[in-house]
Amino acid sequence: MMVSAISSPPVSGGELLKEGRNLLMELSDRTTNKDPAKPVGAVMVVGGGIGGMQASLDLAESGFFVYLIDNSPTIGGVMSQLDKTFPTNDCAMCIMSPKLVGAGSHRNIRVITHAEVKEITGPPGSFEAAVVRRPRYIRADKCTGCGECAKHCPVTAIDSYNEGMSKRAAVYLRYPQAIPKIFLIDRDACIGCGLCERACLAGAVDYGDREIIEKISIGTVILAPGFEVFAAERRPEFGYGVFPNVMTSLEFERILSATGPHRSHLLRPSDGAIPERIAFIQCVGSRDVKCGNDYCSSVCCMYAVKEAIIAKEHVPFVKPTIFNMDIRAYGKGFDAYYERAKADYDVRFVKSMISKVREKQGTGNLLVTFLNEEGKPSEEEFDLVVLSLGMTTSKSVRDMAARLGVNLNRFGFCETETFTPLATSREGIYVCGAFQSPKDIPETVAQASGAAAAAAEMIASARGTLTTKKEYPPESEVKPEEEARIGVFICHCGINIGGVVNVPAVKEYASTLPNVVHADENLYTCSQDTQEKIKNAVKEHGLNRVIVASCSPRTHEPMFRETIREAGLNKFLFEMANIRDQCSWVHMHRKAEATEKAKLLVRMAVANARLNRSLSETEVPVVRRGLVIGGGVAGMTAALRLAEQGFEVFLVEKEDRLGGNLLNLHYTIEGGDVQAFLRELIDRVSHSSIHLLLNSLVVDFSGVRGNFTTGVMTAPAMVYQKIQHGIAILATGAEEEKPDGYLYGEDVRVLTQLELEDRLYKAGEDAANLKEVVMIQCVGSRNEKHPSCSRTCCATAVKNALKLKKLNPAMNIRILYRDVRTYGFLETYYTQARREGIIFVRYDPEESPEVKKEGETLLLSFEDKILKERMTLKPDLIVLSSASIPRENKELANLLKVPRTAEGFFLEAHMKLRPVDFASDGIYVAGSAHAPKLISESISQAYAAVARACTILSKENLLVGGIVAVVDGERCAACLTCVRVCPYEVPVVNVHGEAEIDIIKCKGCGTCAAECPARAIDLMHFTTGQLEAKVGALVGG
Amino acid sequence: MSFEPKILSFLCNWCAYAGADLAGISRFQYPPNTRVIRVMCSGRVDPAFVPRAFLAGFDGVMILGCHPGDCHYLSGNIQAERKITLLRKVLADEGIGEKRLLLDWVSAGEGQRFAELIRGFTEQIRSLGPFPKTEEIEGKLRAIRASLEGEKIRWMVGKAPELMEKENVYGERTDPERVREALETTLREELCKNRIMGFLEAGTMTAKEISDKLNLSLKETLPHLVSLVGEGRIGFDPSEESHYPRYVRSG
Amino acid sequence: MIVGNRKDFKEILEKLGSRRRVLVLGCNECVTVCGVGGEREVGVLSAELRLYWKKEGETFEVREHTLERQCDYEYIDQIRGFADEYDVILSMACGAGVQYVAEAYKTKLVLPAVNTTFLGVTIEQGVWSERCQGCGNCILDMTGGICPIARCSKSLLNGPCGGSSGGKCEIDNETDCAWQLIVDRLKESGQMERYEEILPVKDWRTGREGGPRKRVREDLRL
Amino acid sequence: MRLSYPSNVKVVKLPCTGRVDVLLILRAFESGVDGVYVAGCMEGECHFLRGNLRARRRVEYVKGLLEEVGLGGGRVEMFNMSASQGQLFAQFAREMTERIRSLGPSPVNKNVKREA
Repeated sequence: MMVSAISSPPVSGGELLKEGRNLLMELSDRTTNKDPAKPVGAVMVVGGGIGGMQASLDLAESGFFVYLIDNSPTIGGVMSQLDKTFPTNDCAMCIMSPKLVGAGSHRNIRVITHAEVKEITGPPGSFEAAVVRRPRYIRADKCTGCGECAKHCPVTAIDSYNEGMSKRAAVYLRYPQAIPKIFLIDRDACIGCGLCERACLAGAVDYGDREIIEKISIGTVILAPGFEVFAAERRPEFGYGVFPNVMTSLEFERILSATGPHRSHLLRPSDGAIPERIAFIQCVGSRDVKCGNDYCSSVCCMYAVKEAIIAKEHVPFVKPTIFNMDIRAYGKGFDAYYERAKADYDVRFVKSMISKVREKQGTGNLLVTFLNEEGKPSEEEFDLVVLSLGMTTSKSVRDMAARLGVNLNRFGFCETETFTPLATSREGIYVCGAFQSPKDIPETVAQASGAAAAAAEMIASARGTLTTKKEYPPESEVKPEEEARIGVFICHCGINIGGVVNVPAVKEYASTLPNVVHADENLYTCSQDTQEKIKNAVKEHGLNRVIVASCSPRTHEPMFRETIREAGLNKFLFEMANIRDQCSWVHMHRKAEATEKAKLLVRMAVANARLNRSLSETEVPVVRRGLVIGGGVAGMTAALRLAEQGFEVFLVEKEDRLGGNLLNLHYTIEGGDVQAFLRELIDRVSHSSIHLLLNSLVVDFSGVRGNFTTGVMTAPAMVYQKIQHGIAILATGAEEEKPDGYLYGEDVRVLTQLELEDRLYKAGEDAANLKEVVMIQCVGSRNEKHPSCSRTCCATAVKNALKLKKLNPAMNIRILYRDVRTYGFLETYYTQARREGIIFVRYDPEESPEVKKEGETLLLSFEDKILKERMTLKPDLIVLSSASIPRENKELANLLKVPRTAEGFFLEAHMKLRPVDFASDGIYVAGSAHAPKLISESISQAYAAVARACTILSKENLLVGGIVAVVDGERCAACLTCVRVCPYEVPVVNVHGEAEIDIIKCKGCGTCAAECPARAIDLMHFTTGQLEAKVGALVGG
Repeated sequence: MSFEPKILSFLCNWCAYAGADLAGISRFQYPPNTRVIRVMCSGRVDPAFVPRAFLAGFDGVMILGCHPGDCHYLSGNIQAERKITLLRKVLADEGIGEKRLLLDWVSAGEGQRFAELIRGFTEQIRSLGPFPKTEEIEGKLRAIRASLEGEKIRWMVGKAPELMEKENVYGERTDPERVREALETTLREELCKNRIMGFLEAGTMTAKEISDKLNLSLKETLPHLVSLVGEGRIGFDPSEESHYPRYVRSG
Repeated sequence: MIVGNRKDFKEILEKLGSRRRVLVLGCNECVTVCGVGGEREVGVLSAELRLYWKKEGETFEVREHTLERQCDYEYIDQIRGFADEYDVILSMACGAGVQYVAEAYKTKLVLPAVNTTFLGVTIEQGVWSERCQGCGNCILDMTGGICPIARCSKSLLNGPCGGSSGGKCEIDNETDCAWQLIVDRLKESGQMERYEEILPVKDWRTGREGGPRKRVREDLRL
Repeated sequence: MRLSYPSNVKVVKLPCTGRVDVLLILRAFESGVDGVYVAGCMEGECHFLRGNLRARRRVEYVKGLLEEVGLGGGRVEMFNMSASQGQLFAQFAREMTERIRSLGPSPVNKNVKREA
């Protein structure tokens, strides 16, 4: 029985459904937008996983209202089930909670869960979406998420969040930090006994809830429904479902997780024992022609390595073995993680696929048959087998795509073009994340920002029409002399802190400290319900200082400051004690000392908090103009998209023409014509409103986000001009390293992949009469000097090899590789290459191939693993896949004060939270300057940088100040020390003969305060008094 | 001297108790082994009283109420029958003295019948011998009592009949079989969990030791351990770092 | 400004002898600018004393105080209230300041913590160099603005002495030869004819050699 | 990365090592701390351009003061590391803890009498 409410957006009778805190009432005045020409300033994001959340936040911060739809009862997607994430081992929940809470409580994001998009009609730019909202039987506006109903519910049901390994009540909340924190009744399990209604203190249970169809008018749509894990039953030879100790990687992830069935104790299903020998079987449901998934799911190698490392951390005597064909650690920092797994955690990697798994009678152990190093079949016993499942799309997502008229490729993923990776087949509907192609979290987040930029473009003119500004309650005045009333909140962070530090003892200790009037502990202080708890505590106990002892202020201070600001407290009356990253995580094996240190860190925080002062911030106008440095594909795309969003753009390019690395490429592996695309891109850039500065170099850079000043010198006339702009995007790209060794440069028949491509394109015919070609992979990559994988050379090698084969099918081509890393849909070309007779031979770095020259003939010798002997060939051509290194950026990095990795690529603020931002706000990175990338990936990242930049450019002004240096005029001896010491030349001696510091310009480093001979300068929030109090608290007590 | 069984009998005030008095007035003789507790209605007898009685040392328990239809409170005896039948099933499953429990009806006028019932039941218990109080059976009794005193079972037992006959809160008829099956699953789980809590009273145990005591396969035991961990009633003994983690009662 | 150097810590300790109740008195003028006697340096010296005595396990009291100046009576008077609680006042002002504090607190022992050196300028942050000896009769007009008395090691009036090499004084190859600078300056400013004029013998009475000096402006006197 | 280093190390967060005041270090020793080390960005990579260079000079100056006072200059040190060098941070923490352990407790601590 369906009730359809046509008025859009609907407010019908008692139907006040408020997902999270966005009350529907506010929206009731919005008229339905029937006029197709006028774009609607709202976007519908379908799928609330990490991708959907990132896209929603970027859009909401750039002036667009967002409807975030998720068909599961809460947002968070598969990432909410993950324990830790590679390659940084951050816990998944800690990465997601800022985005979860952000999306859940954002004024301009309406989260609609347990709902599905039925259909989307109308023209692009002003769509009308029909959304089916399935009944929850619990009213969103009343439920506080307290869980009383679940406690009393007599009926038990299988908990799909824990992959069926534990039970839950019929009324449930998917996971503790769920957003929105609203329970719902699982009608399949519920017998309708009515107990939960009695148990509910908030009277939130409503058995009369019915399915509702809601019509919502939006401008554009982003599809981010994520992926579904491959069904392990489809590979019966591994015995999943038959042998209890064969489990899926997602089940293993749940077992490792603190909210998992065994509260992070690693126990195996058959007998609850701790497994010692664990086998990971890779490529289950990927690279498998038989079951139709002959693509690579890109993430399973890395999550297997991670799960092995985390298992080792939980249980030191565990011996993980990973059976694989190739380890595809192609991303940034992945190879270092893979090497560390081998070196520090002695994870064993066996290059062999598994034929079958049998159970050893009566022991629950498993016998795995595989080909060992010598190539002979052998069998080994394991206590536990984990199947690394690949990614597929779920049936419901495929059906939705059909309903919305979005084409899928033959694997059931969303069909996109190489040069427009974010656009689907239907105009106005964009895609990001795993639904576009299997990818990991960092790339999903980056692509989500990209999709946000793409979706915003069409409706840029409607920016700000539907969004409302954030009003804070009046700030309660806290006078300095007022007695400090401190509230201390100590976090368990699952077992991350609680597993090492005795949190209750620390809480007890905190409550004994002077001025501490309230001490409390929480499982996850960063979760939304705890934010409410903190706010209530502030009101209830009249707190005027708040301390959270949990993780690093670097990632979570902004969120907590926002929370106490919503409770009416000035956000600087807040202090964090890092008892996780700098205590429990680094003193894991010395729990007593870790607890003592945690107490001390809290004591230091309290000493500091007593002297915290309210600090006010001032509004500073934003220069609504962007500067893009680097004119390659990433730079041009970024500049174009910024212009498309209506902002003025300067594009600075060092060379005398645009194109960057694209100038050397002719065709993509999919067959796309690169030069045509490049010409069209350059054409569009030259005819747009973009100020193009060729032969130009950045020579100086200053200012603060929203207000930068950059000096650009343009050759040949050395014209110098100053550009005022609000944001900067670095897209300086990368280039192919000229290899040394293998006689490169000494013989014309030894060349690099780019040189080969150029030759094939220009003089393809003469290449046809080559008979023997050998390609060598990882030349200059994955060694001490350059530890990372250059990611694109495997694809390029396969591309060129296929082209050679097409020219002369009789040519025999060998590719000597260490790991073939053709991730994602590139795998299909690897399969095609093998099918067309291209021979792939694996070599170990210790015995890499040798190239010698006897007379005129080139001799290439290498160790053949399978034939077990040294082979020598006389190739006509040797092609080296050499490393991709960053184009010269050291001087630029120093000018803009942005960090670089050891290998010279730009270091982003955070691989997953802010993949395209720099630590200093307002500066972004895109393309190969961040790390080697394919063209389509560079384009996605360029869109992402634009979306992030718009979160600043779309604002009239920004808040600045707070932590700045202040001069006490009386004590100042006008000795000019501060004027000389300040790196930004901010202090001046004013007309009264006293030093003066402009709070807008001051960056808050505090050097002047530390050097002033008269001690007349102090840095707010880090005052001398505070620091001395903190140091004083170090000892004793 | 031969075994003298100790029997506890609950007599409903309006019928059975009156019947007992009538037996007295008519000077019918019956063995002195029974101790009587008067209850206003047989429906008042909480199934948890029975395992408590056995634990307290009684060898047999009788519950005598009004004949169906005579109940002064209309449906008290029907409720009693439903609860005691469920209890009987639990005792049977656990293999503990379901024969030591009698539920029957005696009207106010049946003094004779009352005496015969007492005499018959006493002989029956005498032949069964004293209640076997091994440590294992005591553990089971305590678990049964805890489950029956638990909220989940009491609520389900109360609601089950209504759900079978009338519509549920959604205005739909639930298939009675599903209700019974849900009740039995919940009961089995509660019983296992309470028995485990009993085992862990003495100290820490591994999953294997627990499943042996429950004589269930490990695969059946683990979900209960998972639920108990989930409810925070048990945890893992941190001091123990062996291959087989030991569970411990928490808090 | 007046520039000085902080005395060696060992020397200060010896001078303090057994006295343990010390008032460390800073001055917020020249010695602050040249980083030898300002509030920060008072803090450093006091910290050193406290650290040393704590190490030795002594009981002591070290108080830090900085006056605006120690060469004006009213400022010095500001410590009248608590000066007596201390056995010694350790003044970090220039020589003038130390003496004036001693004058104001006759019964109290006042010790210098700073060796006053010269009147000078800040060449760069952290580097000061001498420019004037206060000879009382300035001849800078004759030497293009470079004082041979202060900057020539031998204070020659009609230099150079001829011992310089590479423009550096023969006494110390770090120091510029004053006369080299003077000749260069005169050449640059086109006043070479001044160099031809012989400077008369200097009447040193206006300098320190004429005994301690005093200056009076009747119009300003109260 | 779950590296481990001794728990004797307690961190005070500053916007830049340029903020480290000579007196703050001396105050720390006065309050009985056995050792202090300053950890700043790699030279040339300071987010505030040259705060870490100033800090290096001040640490050298404090070493001289501690020698003068007899505590020994070895009790204070400056290290430089970049954001991606987690192992280096742990290594310096271990190194400094061992060095101070070998120097023994700060003599100031031996008989810390409250100032009279």
